[in-house]
Amino acid sequence: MEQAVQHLEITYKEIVKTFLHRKSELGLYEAQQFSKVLLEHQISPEELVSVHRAVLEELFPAVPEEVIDSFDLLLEVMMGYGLAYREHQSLRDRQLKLESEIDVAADMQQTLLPKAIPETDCLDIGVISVPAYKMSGDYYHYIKDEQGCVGIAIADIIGKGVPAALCMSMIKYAMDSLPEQPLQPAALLENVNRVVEQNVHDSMFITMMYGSYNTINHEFHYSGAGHEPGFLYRAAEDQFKELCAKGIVLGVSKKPQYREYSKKIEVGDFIVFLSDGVTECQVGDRFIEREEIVTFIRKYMHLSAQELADNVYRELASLQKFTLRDDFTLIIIKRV
Amino acid sequence: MEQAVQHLEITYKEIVKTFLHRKSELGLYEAQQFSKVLLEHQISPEELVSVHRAVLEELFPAVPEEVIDSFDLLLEVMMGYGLAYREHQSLRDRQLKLESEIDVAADMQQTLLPKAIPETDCLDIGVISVPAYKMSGDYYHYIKDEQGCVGIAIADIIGKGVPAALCMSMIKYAMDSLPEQPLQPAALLENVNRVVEQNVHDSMFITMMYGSYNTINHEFHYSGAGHEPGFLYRAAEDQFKELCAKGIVLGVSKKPQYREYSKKIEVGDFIVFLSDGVTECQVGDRFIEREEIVTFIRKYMHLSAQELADNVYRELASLQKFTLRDDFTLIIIKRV
Amino acid sequence: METQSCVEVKNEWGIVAARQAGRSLSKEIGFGSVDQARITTAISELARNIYLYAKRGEICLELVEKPIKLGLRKGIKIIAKDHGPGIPDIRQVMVDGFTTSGGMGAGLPGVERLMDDFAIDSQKSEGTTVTATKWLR
Amino acid sequence: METQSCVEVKNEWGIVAARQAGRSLSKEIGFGSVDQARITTAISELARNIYLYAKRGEICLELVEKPIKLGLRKGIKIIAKDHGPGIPDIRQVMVDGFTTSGGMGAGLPGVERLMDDFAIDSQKSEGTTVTATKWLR
Ligand SMILES: [Mn+2]
Ligand SMILES: [Mn+2]
Ligand SMILES: [Mn+2]
Ligand SMILES: [Mn+2]
Repeated sequence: MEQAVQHLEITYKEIVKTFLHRKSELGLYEAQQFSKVLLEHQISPEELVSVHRAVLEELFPAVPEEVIDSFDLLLEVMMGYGLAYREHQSLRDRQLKLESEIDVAADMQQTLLPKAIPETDCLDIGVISVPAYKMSGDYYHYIKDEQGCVGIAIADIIGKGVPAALCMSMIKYAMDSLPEQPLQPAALLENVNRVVEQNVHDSMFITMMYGSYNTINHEFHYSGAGHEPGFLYRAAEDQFKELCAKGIVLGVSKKPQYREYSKKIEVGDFIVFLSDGVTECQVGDRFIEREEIVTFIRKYMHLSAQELADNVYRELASLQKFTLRDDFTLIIIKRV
Repeated sequence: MEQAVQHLEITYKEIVKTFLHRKSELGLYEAQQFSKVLLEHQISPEELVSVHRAVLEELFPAVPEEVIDSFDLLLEVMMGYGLAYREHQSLRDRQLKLESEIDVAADMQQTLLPKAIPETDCLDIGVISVPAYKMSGDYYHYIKDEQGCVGIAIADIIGKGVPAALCMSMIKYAMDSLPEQPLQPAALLENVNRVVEQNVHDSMFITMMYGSYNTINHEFHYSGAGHEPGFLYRAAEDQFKELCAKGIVLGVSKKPQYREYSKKIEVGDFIVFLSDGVTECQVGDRFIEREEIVTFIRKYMHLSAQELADNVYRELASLQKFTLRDDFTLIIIKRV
Repeated sequence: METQSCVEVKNEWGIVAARQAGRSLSKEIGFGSVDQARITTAISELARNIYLYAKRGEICLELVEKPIKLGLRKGIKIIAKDHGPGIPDIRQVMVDGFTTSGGMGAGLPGVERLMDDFAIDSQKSEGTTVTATKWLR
Repeated sequence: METQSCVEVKNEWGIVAARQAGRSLSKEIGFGSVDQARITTAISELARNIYLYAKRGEICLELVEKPIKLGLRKGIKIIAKDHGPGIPDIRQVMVDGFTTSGGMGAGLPGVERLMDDFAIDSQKSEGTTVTATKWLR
């Protein structure tokens, strides 16, 4: 360390001499490169001030003593920055550790999501789910039963980051502990609500939407718990309809009753489930309108469900300069 | 900002003048206080260098031009520290946000632990569980059934921090989804293993110990899944015995068989369950021995179970200067 | 507004030339010596990024103006363009980039902190364009 | 070793006196000017902590020595003692204390970073003792 500083003093003296001789931009560029070396060696800024003083004393022996003494003061003031600099180093170590922990946790969280899309003859399903930061508070799930029904769940924990992720894992286990026989959407939400109500911190709320697609008669039954409405595209009319399902958010009421809705789905129709991270996309000072989302969906709806989802995400993410303010989940269920 | 800097320049000039006049420690103390003001105003260090140069120019008009010019170079090198300083500010903001997220998550996690100790006539139970950092990878739980059995579970996720906490929540839901009728220790571990095996990331392992205390015949049945052995204190012999239970850690094998052990517990005896954070307590360069833990337990065993646990924690934490290297959980079950 | 001047960057001389152009223009516009150094550092980081990762590109500088309550506010706009490999994950670089961590784009968060406005556009194997502006106060 | 000298801290003059004593002793021991400033800053932070939160206390300074491969290594040991309210959660202060965050004990992580050895002992309403040593290299 002492040696390193001595060595740096020699280098710095050369840089100062060359610069004072030629006063060129090259000298200043060298100074900037030198600054990087100092940071690499974790030299504190007060050390730099001391080196500067020593170099001045050597180069200009005639400089008034008071000018040299003034560096004592500069060094003293620089100590504050020296402390901030040291703090920065330890903060960075802690941050790297924390970030790598969160990377592992985010990885674990990914394993909670379904690995494959259920295969059926009549449905083309696509999904994209991107956390605003590393851990997500959005959740989705598929259930395929022997009766030919495909269940699709989407949930959004109000809140983001680590607490939301912890809560999201609970939804997963709540879904896992459901009775074996398939449940109708309203009954399923009532069941999940019971688990949430018992286990979740009072400050956490969860919105959810669950739909069950009957691949035999093509009826789609769905219920919602305070969740962002989806869309239903009607091919015959070439129109998008809102897919609303009223119901209280999970975890608030002990015995809520959820209403069940149903739609007949025709060939070419498709259902869109989304989280509010899709619709509450902020561009500059304004929020994007639901109609604009529809415009994007329309732009890509000739593609497969997965490509449609991917492209809509890409457009919206690029509008927001790749800084998502909320977790983003979009599910497309096309009858083919 | 420009104004703030101008104002600071005047203050700094006064400090420099007074200091050069008297060369006293008071002047340097003022410089240090001034440094705090700069940091409060988020003034970058390169700004300080520029202010210093301006003050020198004013105070010593006769100073050689080259000395003044040398500050161009110092300023340029200081830019690197200026960048580090700005980075520090944004890192701090991010870290504060992350920490407050983790605070909320840690708070949520606390709600996963049992709120009350089961009440019985013959047992005095005490517990202390302290995370190494904010979130814990240790878990404990009580189950009291109608047949007069009290079940006590302790589990330790291998790993710490956020990922371990996520995993810990799963153990909680696994326990919640157990069949209603009471299970024998071995069967319980086999059940929990099934959930863990299905849901947990391959890199995560969980050790667990479960014991069931029959308050009618005072038999204690227990099984373990790779967990740190506990202790059994025998009042009649005034001796501590190891409470070992062999078995593979959870999440590794699909169908493990756990062995069940049993002990008859007499009045004055007590059982100690612990996580390896208790025994792997590092003091300076060495790890503490299990015998030393016993010494501490003995020192406080005349107290109630809760006081005993609290005091052993206090002693061990103080030995480690309050820096726990692993989550710490200690449960005392005394027959009274 | 039309006074864009560009410097080609393909070696360290180009970096120094871009710095020199930035320092002159910012001085001309009326920036103080600390801000001149900040603008120059931002240019230097962008130019180095081009030199190290795209091999060649250019730094263009422009005097810009925007209306404020009383008259116009002047500023300097830096445009750094290259046709290099592009930055695969901009989000990653902008969030995780540390001053001293090295690697492609590591200096970008620093540039963002030194300047007032900052925008980046990068397409894989098509190159990167960074635009950064600092306004006179 | 026996040359412990103490300065009472009950006002800002006490802080300055403690700094002065620290600077002199560290100079005498042979520390360079940057290390002198670091040791003085550490003393200053500890003394200010006493003055602000415990109202009064003392800073004691000692020349210390420890054997190394070839002979002895000299160092300076600072002991800051008070009978103030104590620090309720040392773990909290040492982990979360930021240089500029203010509040009781906020300067302690900085002191730890400036010195080589650091220990703290605090009991609620009994006071705090901080011991910090820096070794001559
Ligand atoms: Mn959410
Ligand atoms: Mn949301
Ligand atoms: Mn653990
Ligand atoms: Mn452990």
